[in-house]
Amino acid sequence: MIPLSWYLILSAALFSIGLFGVLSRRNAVAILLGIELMLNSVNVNLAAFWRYGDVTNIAGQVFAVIVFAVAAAEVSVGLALVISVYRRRNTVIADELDLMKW
Amino acid sequence: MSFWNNPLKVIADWLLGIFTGWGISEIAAQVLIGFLGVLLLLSLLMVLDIFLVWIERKVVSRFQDRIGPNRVGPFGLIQPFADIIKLLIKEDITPTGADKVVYNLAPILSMMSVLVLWAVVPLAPTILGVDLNVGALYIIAAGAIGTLSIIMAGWSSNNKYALIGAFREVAVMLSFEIPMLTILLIPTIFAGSMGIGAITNAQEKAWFVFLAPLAALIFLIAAIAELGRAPFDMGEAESELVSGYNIEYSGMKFGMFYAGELLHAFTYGGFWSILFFGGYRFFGLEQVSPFLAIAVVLFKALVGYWVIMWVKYTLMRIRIDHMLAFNWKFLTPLSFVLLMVVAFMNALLRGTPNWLFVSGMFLSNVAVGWVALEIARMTSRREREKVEGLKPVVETAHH
Amino acid sequence: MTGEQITFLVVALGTLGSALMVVTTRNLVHAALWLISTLFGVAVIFALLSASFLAVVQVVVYIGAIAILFIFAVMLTRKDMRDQGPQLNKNWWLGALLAVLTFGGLFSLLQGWSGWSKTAAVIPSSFDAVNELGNALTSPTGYVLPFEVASVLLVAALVGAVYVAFNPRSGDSQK
Amino acid sequence: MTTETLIWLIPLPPALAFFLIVLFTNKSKALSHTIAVGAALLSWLGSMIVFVRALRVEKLGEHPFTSSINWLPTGDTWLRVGVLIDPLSAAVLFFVAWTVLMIFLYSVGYHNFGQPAGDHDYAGLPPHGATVEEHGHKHVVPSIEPMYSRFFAFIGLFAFGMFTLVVSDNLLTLFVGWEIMGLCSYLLIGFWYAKPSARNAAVKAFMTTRVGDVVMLLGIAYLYSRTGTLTFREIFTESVLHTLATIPSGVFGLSAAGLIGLLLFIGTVGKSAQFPLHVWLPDAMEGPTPVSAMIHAATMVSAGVYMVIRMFPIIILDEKTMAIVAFVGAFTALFAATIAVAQNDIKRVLAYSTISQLGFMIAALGIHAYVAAVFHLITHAFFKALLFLGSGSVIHGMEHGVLHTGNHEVDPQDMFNMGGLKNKMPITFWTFLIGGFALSGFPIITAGFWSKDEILADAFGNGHVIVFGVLAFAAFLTAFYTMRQITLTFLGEPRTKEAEHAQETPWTMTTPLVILAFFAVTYGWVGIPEHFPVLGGLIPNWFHGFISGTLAEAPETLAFNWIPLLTSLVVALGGLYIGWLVYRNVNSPAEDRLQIGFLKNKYYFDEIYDYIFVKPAIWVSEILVSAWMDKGLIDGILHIFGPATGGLGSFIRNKFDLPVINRFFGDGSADVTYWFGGKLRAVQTGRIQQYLMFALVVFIAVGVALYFFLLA
Repeated sequence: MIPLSWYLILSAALFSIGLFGVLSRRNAVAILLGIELMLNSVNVNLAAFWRYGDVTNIAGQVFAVIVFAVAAAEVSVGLALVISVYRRRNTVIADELDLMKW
Repeated sequence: MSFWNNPLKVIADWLLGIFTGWGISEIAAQVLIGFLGVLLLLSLLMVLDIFLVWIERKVVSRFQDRIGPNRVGPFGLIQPFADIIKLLIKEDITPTGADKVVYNLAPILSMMSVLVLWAVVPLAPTILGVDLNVGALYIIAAGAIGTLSIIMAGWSSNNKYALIGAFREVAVMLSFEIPMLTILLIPTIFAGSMGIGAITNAQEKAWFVFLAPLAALIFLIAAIAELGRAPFDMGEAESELVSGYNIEYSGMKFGMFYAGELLHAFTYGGFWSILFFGGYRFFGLEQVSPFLAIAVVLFKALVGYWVIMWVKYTLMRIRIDHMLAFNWKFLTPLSFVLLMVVAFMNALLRGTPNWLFVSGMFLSNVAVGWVALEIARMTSRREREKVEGLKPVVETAHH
Repeated sequence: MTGEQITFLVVALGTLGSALMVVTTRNLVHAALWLISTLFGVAVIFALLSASFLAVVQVVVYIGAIAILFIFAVMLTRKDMRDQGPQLNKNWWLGALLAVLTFGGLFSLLQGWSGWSKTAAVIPSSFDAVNELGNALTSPTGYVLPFEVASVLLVAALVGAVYVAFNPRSGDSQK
Repeated sequence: MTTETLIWLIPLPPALAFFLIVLFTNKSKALSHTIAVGAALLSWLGSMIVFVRALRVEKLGEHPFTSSINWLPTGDTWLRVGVLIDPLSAAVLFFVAWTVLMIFLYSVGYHNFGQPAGDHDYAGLPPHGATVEEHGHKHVVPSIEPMYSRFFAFIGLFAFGMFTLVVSDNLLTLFVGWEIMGLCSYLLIGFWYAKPSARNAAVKAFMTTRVGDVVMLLGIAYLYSRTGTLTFREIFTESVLHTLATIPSGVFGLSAAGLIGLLLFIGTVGKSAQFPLHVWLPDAMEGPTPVSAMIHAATMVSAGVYMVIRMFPIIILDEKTMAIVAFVGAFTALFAATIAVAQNDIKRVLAYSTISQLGFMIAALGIHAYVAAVFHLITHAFFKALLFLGSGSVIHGMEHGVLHTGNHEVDPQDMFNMGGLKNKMPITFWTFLIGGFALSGFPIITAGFWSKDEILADAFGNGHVIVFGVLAFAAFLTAFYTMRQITLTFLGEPRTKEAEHAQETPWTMTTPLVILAFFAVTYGWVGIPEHFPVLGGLIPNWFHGFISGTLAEAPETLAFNWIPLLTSLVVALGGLYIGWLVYRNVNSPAEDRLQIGFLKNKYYFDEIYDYIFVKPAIWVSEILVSAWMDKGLIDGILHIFGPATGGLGSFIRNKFDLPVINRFFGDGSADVTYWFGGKLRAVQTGRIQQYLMFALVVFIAVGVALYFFLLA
């Protein structure tokens, strides 16, 4: 029997690793990779709370499914933006895309 | 309960007795027996795969009006073994600049993506790896791993041809996954479950091909595209890409791609027959013995495989943009419409006598297919007129 | 230690290790492949949680579509694939600190929660999660509206992505 | 398929046909009418199956076919929608399905399908004919309607509304169907929208029925607030009815039931063109004739009567309401009949006749003659549809003559331009004759006799002598103007060249006439009273037994009485004979002594309404609201703001900004801001990850602070 805490720790760790990726990677694609990790950790949480709460209340899985859809939408638009930026600026390094600075 | 009626149970009980006799705990023994079962299935598949090479070569030669392998062994039956020996003793080349780990992982994944499919194949009423309640989705999921192996192979080879081939192949596979997934929902609607076992059981009254012939056709087309075989073999178009994503592979690694492709085609033939042609059902034969049921499944899968081969060796290759346009502008909308029509008809005809249900479904399928073809014909004529201009009306002679 | 626990630990460690490789490895294609490994691990976690639908969808959607998209994107921005410069920015230590802080914060917060070491109840045999999920997603008293909104979002994202990534010059040259 | 499912499906085909035609097949005329007629045929088939199954059920009134679903959540409860087939709706469904199918078929011929496109036809005007060359010389033939597909789309939607109304088991969906028909009526009356008269008629019809509909909606709302349900079978339970009958409404001393009944009845007054909201129906004749037949004779106006019959258990609860209903019905019956006598337009005569006959039904309801009202509703639908289609056929034939002579001055609808059409258009003549006799109540053989006789018998038997007298006189007038119409149109010699060249219409138009004529005769035979001399009991009085099952307490059959029978014989035969006698030699309006201005101009109702409602409304909107309030008052106020603000602004600038700010403070504040900006801009690195880090740092800091200072 696995206690709920294990899943929560796993998901918290996955989230933190994803956060680190988002904050620290230079490449925009890699930042999106980090975001994917964070979304996945959320899904682990949702599934775990569904399983450890009232099983007949399927809301946890429903939310997870919607997170899937949102993640797919986010990645498609995000990557399209990255490619578009690459075409115009010839770089995907986030730090070099600082047109909006003072 | 005899061996003839339920062989797996008998063997499992026997092995359990032996293992517990050795002092292994019961749970561990169960796990061990499970592993042994998987091993048995996989080795049988591998052996089958070897003979698929022979079948493929024999059939293609017949299509091309020649005899095929006939020297090694009776009817050339031993030929595949000779091929294997040749592949094994070839030099194993890894190109410079290749990503070694990925390069070596790709053929394994390719083979694996095929083998995992057999976990959900119901060979007989009692012989079924796992009765996943999401079996239909599982097929697509395994296909995703195949996609992955191709892109890994193409990228890691450090070769332009390989990369272009992989790109094309993956684009095709991703696109055709959509109509396939949509069509898989149609047997799901009929059976009320995504489980492959439930789908097979639901075909007791009528094979789904009689309910949804159009769906069966679309599934076959999408499956051929997933396989990357002619006429959708743009990924390895020899005349322009030499050999596509597996160009740098040699020896047994190439052999794995090759065998994987054959087994994949055979497996999709099997799924085609399971989803639409009743699986192990054949006029009550499956009730007699599981062995007969397995024979029926394999026979039907071979028939499906033969149809795929037939298509491959008689049709020419389609250009990549035509192929994708065909999918996105024709097959995908058509499968969406078909799904909606089937769902609607299903709700409408629920509870009606069987003959009415079957004929209503059949007619609605035919109607959808006919309308789709008419629309396609109309648009293609318009396109052609745009390119060629209107044909001058032939002047008829005055009298 | 039961078999389930061992399985969980192995998978979880594999998942976290892969995740670490995703954020640290230099080669972006490798990062994407490690991501696939992570996603696969999460799929196994779903299976452990008896959420079979989620597990399969995770493979179909994430590995079959999203990860492949990532690899495509990496290859289309090929100049950076072999970028030998630093893969982390100047403030990576701050990022690491924040990540650790987040983890610690979450951990300490959750630890005080009463359900921390809850165990799972047995799922009744009559309960079919896939069936229930399907009903919940399509019943008017369930989640049909969010479901539809999500599908509209997907369509919008699809159109937007095509528009954003479409190169008018190459589009013209085709004709 | 279960009967309940089938009932749900009956209204669907026409709706689908509407969408298919509008969205896809607008260009293909043949495809459009195939879809529409096919849909009507499907609905007809479903209706017939349901009807036959309904006949087989014993005590259908107690165990009707019904099924319903939750539709709209209203707090804790649901508004339910559903279908219901009880004897009443089954009988209504029968005639609706038949007439709708016939009219769909008729429209194909009426709009000249198969003819060439007109020379200078354009959308919004009736077709003017096309010139074709045949055997070397040119001649003009009828041309196809330019908006052919649109017509079929509209009538498809209309049929959907009617079927919905008939099969619905609650007032809500009934009202939905009702309003769909109102919309279709508007669209179809104004079908030839380039004609100003058609436009005006459409607006008039829409606005007039709106008055009734709004009141009816009030009634529905009041009913819902009192009972919490709109489903018929839930309302018509003893306890609910008892509650409704005992609560006072506080208006005119009526009970709640009485007020609800009155409000709903006003809806019927609008829809069924009863006095005083009758003015729209004659003008509605501007639409194509199938529309007149379908909407304004057979189905839509019947829907008004159907609704009030449906709500009969509520209306009956209050005697005052019943008295109003009886009065309005009887008055309308007589009043409209007197107008009809002086009309010259073939369709307008029929329009006033429709109003008059609807008055008969309403009056019958008002005197508790429930079954008689339903009976007359159904027989009337058949013969009035027949008459309208017949008149359309006549007009069509006349148009043929007009096209032949090329003299477009001749009005093909004026009866004084006709005459002698009997030999030119035999099928039309005989069917029209049957319809006309049915309308007049020609004894024994026609359906109209049996239904009208039953109303008169009920009126007499229940002691409503005044109503009886009024209705009998109206029936006399009915026979008179019907015979006048037949004589002027078909008998005698052709009065114009056009009439000489009139031609029989194609089979698509004559087939419906024949089928409807069949029903106009035979439908009466299912309701012959059992005590009728000689004939009574030969055919069992099926109709009475079937329909009375709808009510909780079946009304008993009246004993036979000679007085009403003799009365109806006398008025019918006498009216017909006098009509023939008077008009056999009349050849022009000048010779017609009944062309009194008062009757000819419909008692000046249009003019009165114009003065009382239309002119004041135009005055209010144009003078009061637009010119005075909008342009004068509101614009005036707004125009003050501009100069006022401008003045204030220049005041502040000159008296405060320039001297105080600039003089005293100089540009110090700007400098300070600039300096701060220069220092702070270093934060704006343009790097998204740094922004995210700042946000996170703040977020974590605030979170920690909150946690420790507030929670702990």
